[in-house]
Amino acid sequence: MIQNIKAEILASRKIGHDIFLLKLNAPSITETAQPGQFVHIRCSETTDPLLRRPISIHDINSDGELTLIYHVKGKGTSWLSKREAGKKLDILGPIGRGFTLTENKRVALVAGGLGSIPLFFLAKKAAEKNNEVDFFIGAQSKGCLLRIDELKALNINLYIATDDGSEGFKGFITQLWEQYLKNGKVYDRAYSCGPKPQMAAFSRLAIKASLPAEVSLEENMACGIGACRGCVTTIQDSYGNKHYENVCTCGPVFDATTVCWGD
Amino acid sequence: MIQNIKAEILASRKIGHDIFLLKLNAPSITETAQPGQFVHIRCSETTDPLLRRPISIHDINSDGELTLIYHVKGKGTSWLSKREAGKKLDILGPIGRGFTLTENKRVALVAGGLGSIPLFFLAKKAAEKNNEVDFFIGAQSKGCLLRIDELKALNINLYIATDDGSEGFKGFITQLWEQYLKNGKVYDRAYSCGPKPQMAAFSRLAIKASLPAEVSLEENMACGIGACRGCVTTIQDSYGNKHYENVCTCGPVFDATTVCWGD
Amino acid sequence: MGGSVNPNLSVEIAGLKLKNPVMPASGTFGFGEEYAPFVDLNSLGAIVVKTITLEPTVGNPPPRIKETHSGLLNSIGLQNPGLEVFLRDKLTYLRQFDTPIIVNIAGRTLHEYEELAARLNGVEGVKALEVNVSCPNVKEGGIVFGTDPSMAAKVTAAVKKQTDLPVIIKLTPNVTDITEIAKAVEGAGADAISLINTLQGMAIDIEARRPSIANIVGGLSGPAIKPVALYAVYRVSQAVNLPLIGMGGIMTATDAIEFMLAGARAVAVGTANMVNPRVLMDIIEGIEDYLKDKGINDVNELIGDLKI
Amino acid sequence: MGGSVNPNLSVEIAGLKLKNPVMPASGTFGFGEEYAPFVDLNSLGAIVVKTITLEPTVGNPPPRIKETHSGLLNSIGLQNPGLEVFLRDKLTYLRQFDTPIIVNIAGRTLHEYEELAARLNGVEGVKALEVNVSCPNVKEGGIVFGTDPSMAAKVTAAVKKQTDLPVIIKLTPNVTDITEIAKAVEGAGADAISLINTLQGMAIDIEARRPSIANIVGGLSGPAIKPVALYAVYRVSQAVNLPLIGMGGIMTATDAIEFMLAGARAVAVGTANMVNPRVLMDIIEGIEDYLKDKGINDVNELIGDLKI
Ligand SMILES: Cc1cc2nc3c(=O)[nH]c(=O)nc-3n(C[C@H](O)[C@H](O)[C@H](O)COP(=O)(O)OP(=O)(O)OC[C@H]3O[C@@H](n4cnc5c(N)ncnc54)[C@H](O)[C@@H]3O)c2cc1C
Ligand SMILES: Cc1cc2nc3c(=O)[nH]c(=O)nc-3n(C[C@H](O)[C@H](O)[C@H](O)COP(=O)(O)OP(=O)(O)OC[C@H]3O[C@@H](n4cnc5c(N)ncnc54)[C@H](O)[C@@H]3O)c2cc1C
Ligand SMILES: Cc1cc2nc3c(=O)[nH]c(=O)nc-3n(C[C@H](O)[C@H](O)[C@H](O)COP(=O)(O)O)c2cc1C
Ligand SMILES: Cc1cc2nc3c(=O)[nH]c(=O)nc-3n(C[C@H](O)[C@H](O)[C@H](O)COP(=O)(O)O)c2cc1C
Ligand code: FES
Ligand code: FES
Repeated sequence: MIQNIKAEILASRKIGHDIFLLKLNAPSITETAQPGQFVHIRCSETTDPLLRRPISIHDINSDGELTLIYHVKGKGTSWLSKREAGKKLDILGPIGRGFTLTENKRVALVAGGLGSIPLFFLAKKAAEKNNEVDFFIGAQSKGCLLRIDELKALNINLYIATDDGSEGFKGFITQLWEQYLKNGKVYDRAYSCGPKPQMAAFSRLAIKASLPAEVSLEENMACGIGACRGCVTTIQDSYGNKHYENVCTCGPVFDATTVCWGD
Repeated sequence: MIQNIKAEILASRKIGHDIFLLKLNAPSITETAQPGQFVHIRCSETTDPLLRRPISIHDINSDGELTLIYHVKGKGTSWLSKREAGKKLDILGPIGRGFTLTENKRVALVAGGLGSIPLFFLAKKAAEKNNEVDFFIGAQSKGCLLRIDELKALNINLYIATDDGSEGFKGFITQLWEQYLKNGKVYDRAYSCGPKPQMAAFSRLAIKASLPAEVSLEENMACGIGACRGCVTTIQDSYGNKHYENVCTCGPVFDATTVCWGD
Repeated sequence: MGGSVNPNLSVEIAGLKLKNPVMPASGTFGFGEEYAPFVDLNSLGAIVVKTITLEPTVGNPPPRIKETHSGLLNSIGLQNPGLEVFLRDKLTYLRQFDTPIIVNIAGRTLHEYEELAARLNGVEGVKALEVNVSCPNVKEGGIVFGTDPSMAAKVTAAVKKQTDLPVIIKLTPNVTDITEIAKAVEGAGADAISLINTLQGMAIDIEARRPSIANIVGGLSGPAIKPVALYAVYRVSQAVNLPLIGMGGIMTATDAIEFMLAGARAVAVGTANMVNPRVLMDIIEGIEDYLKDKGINDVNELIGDLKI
Repeated sequence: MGGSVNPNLSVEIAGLKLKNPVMPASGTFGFGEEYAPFVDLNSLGAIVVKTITLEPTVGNPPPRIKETHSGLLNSIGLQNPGLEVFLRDKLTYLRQFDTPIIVNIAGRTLHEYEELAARLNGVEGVKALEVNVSCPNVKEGGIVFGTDPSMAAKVTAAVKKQTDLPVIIKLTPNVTDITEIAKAVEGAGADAISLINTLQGMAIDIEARRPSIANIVGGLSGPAIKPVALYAVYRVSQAVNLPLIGMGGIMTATDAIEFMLAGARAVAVGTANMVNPRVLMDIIEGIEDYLKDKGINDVNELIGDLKI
């Protein structure tokens, strides 16, 4: 069940250019949190900004610690970045349908930009469940790669691509993944989170390879709990019939074959 | 001339129940600041709260330090109270017509509540100019008296009244002042700042005693620089003709005989 | 200061008794279920459900919402499962609570309003109809029902004819003179008026050079519109004798009390639910605290009690 | 990305050349003098002065203003020294700057508008008239000129007859269909339209149980109303062929660009001046930076350039 709690900030620190890590004490949320789910945070003491801000769950531990990583984009995240340890935050969570977890399988995680943040939690859980995890991470350049040390500490295989070639493969992460697929690498399931065009390319590759695949979508959100219908995305069934589904509660993770990527 | 500067916070600390002292580095403002003037402070990084907040100048020193004291009332002052030393504030000032300063005279200052805050600066300047300064301060109770030690350090006479009698005279400060007037205490000029009913009583006493008297008014303010006409108060000339004058630039200090106290 | 007795919070809207004057605004509270983890649905004055149309409505394409300064623009497009599913699934859930259910209805023609009213008449649990007249009349050139006094009156009369339930007409603020519309629906037999619906607004993404909302225009709600809403309530309260349900930007008990002082008998809370899912309960408690603090024994004393 | 050349910022409104599309909104910038310590008045696209009436206007009793969420309610009541003092004192000051002066006028009767227009015609330095039609017509039952298409058209035609200056009609948003009024004033010969004036609103002090503003109703401005203003500009730009001056809640260059994309040829900034006295210059610079960043050579390319 979604909890609305005042969670104490255990730590808040800058870990990259405009990127912050936030650790909260939120046992009632970590208790049930699944990879792919998010929390909805009040980022204001006044009415501007007005709405909560959705941030994916990056990691949890058994002490009830919830870790988030976010990019300071506008006024909400800017407010958030100024909160210090000891203060409390009003958060709602865990929210949404997370990724489908497998056991003892071969899985590919394909992330771009901040997409690696929620997939970190998935990679960790997937590895714990004895899956063979190939984590493909794309970034603009080496300096933009986040949490590499923490990722290396997981029992997974890491593949990196950068736009400028400053680390790993030079090009899009989906191009790198495609090479592996072409070279005969076989998976049972694939997951993606990142910019929309990248997830669209990922979906095309996964469908071509007949791989069950899931993607995590973003939409502007208001309530975050399925009541307002503000956050819908267009979903198509296998007959091509389209309808709208809430990203907040029907997603944010969707079966890649059902998502309409639009223009 | 009114300056718009980003002033560094030198100190910010709590000095009473919901009362904060703020020290800013603002040499271009202190250079010309007069008792009774105020600064207009942006108290927001977003649009709620939207407008600046007017705060009287409590004290200045020759190092360009500007001291303000304020009561945390709503969202603007609450925001302000959370700013820490080292940060900068966007302030406009000094603004307004201050008190008329005399030399080598006998002056009475009659303050209630937070009204003692701007009158502190006046008391200091008046003492420096060789006036004999009687400072009458009213408060709810002993605990609400502010800056008593600092006041005692000035070369002035201090008279105190509290509503509950926990310090000095029990009753209104204007009652105490009236006793002194009745007992033959003579002044050349009187000044007041405080709640409206108190300033109205002060004005009646001053007029009866044929004392030149000035009061400092408050009104909601928008621009603070005389452009919007939002902050007017009703002023009457000696024939009883009424018109509106800006509190921000024609005041906040007005000749007590011209103010319409209304209901 | 402050009385110690528990003040009366109950109010009556057109014969309908409410435990207290606080309810969710249509469309912001789903069908109640989503908020049940945060709000005791038994504690509310009433539950107003999302607008129901005769047939399922798929709603507008995304993006549908955009935050603005102290406001929210939305263009949901009345997405709802239609009357049948509502009666079968949603109402069954809501009926378990001891709270009157107010069903908000909208049609594209006079006839759709009539049919909705007729089919909801006598349905167990439904205690009043709120008529959303902020919809274009597809039969009369797309003019919004609620922006024309005679069309608003026609909808009111048509709905009234089909139902024994109290009929609340929900006014749109996008008009030159809201009191004209209010008087027209009063004349046509409305039992109560709720106001305001959202203001028309727009936002633009200067990077994409596109409207931020796919539908271009959206409805503006939230604290930004509170002054407009409050003035609408005040004016309408001066113009008609009907009980009013005030809404628009209510975030706190203070806001709710402002609406009651302006003349509202009850209040509805919309956007605030999305910011604070417990807000309805906070507001009910806050009103009670205010009454106690002021020594007022009955919330009804607040209604229109404004010194001018 | 980003061009290095200096983009063209100048725009033309009804034959009037502006250095750039940014000007203060009437009533928020006094007669310029108060802002001279903060803003180089020579750098502005134009200076729009506070509304001038024929005789001095004392204005409304205090309190006149109240902050609301992201907004400002005001009821100044058009306080101004009247035409004579304006011509003698204020205009003399403003004429020293190399910036076109737009004089905003208001009357209580058609005849007052005519006389104001006639007496301002040919006055040195005055480059255009902005006609504030958000005033009640005391001769016709107090209906606000700008809320009735035929009255708005009459004012426009009457003013046009008395002047050779470009006539800008400033529309009120408090109407059912702003495009109707816009078309009416276009038909009556208006040279340009500015929009929007303030929305009607109210605030209440629950401690005093009084309206926060002595006049009860005030005009709502500031970021709260930006979505309403932007949609009004967009709709009017689709409905008429006149150049538009857009305003309502502009705080930043981003906001100004939104208005231009929605169809405005120039923008006016009101409430923001009170928050940041340098804001007009910040906005001019910000628009230039945006154009450079996007490699756009001429600000005119932004006007109405919205992908729908
Ligand atoms: C399910 C989900 C999970 C997310 N997880 C993360 C995460 O782990 N780390 C991270 O850095 N960001 C994440 N985001 C994006 C994050 O929510 C936005 O960057 C943030 O809302 C921006 O707010 P702001 O006030 O700083 O920016 P502003 O630009 O001031 O926001 C303006 C408005 O746009 C909305 N908005 C802007 N971008 C987005 C967006 N991408 N998604 C939803 N609303 C948006 C805001 O909510 C707000 O209403 C996630 C978004 C979603 C939907
Ligand atoms: C010339 C002048 C000098 C002042 N000097 C001091 C001082 O030295 N110390 C101090 O503590 N306070 C002083 N005040 C009062 C102070 O400005 C208000 O308490 C403050 O604006 C409240 O803001 P808020 O956001 O905390 O409260 P809120 O209640 O959230 O403010 C809401 C709105 O009311 C306005 N407002 C509320 N009270 C006042 C008020 N008394 N005067 C003007 N606007 C008001 C605010 O500006 C805002 O628009 C002074 C006021 C004036 C006019
Ligand atoms: C997301 C959203 C959906 C809404 N849906 C409806 C609706 O279906 N029917 C209706 O009558 N009003 C609808 N409204 C309007 C609200 O009921 C209310 O009148 C308006 O939002 C003003 O109140 P607020 O400022 O408290 O939100 C909706 C408002 C929002 C924000
Ligand atoms: C304090 C104040 C005074 C105003 N006075 C006038 C006026 O005299 N004449 C006029 O046409 N508009 C007047 N306006 C309206 C503004 O010119 C502008 O149309 C409106 O405020 C919207 O813009 P903004 O949100 O940028 O302030 C006034 C607005 C404010 C806030
Ligand atoms: S954000 Fe309200 S339904 Fe998803
Ligand atoms: S606050 Fe604008 S004139 Fe005084």
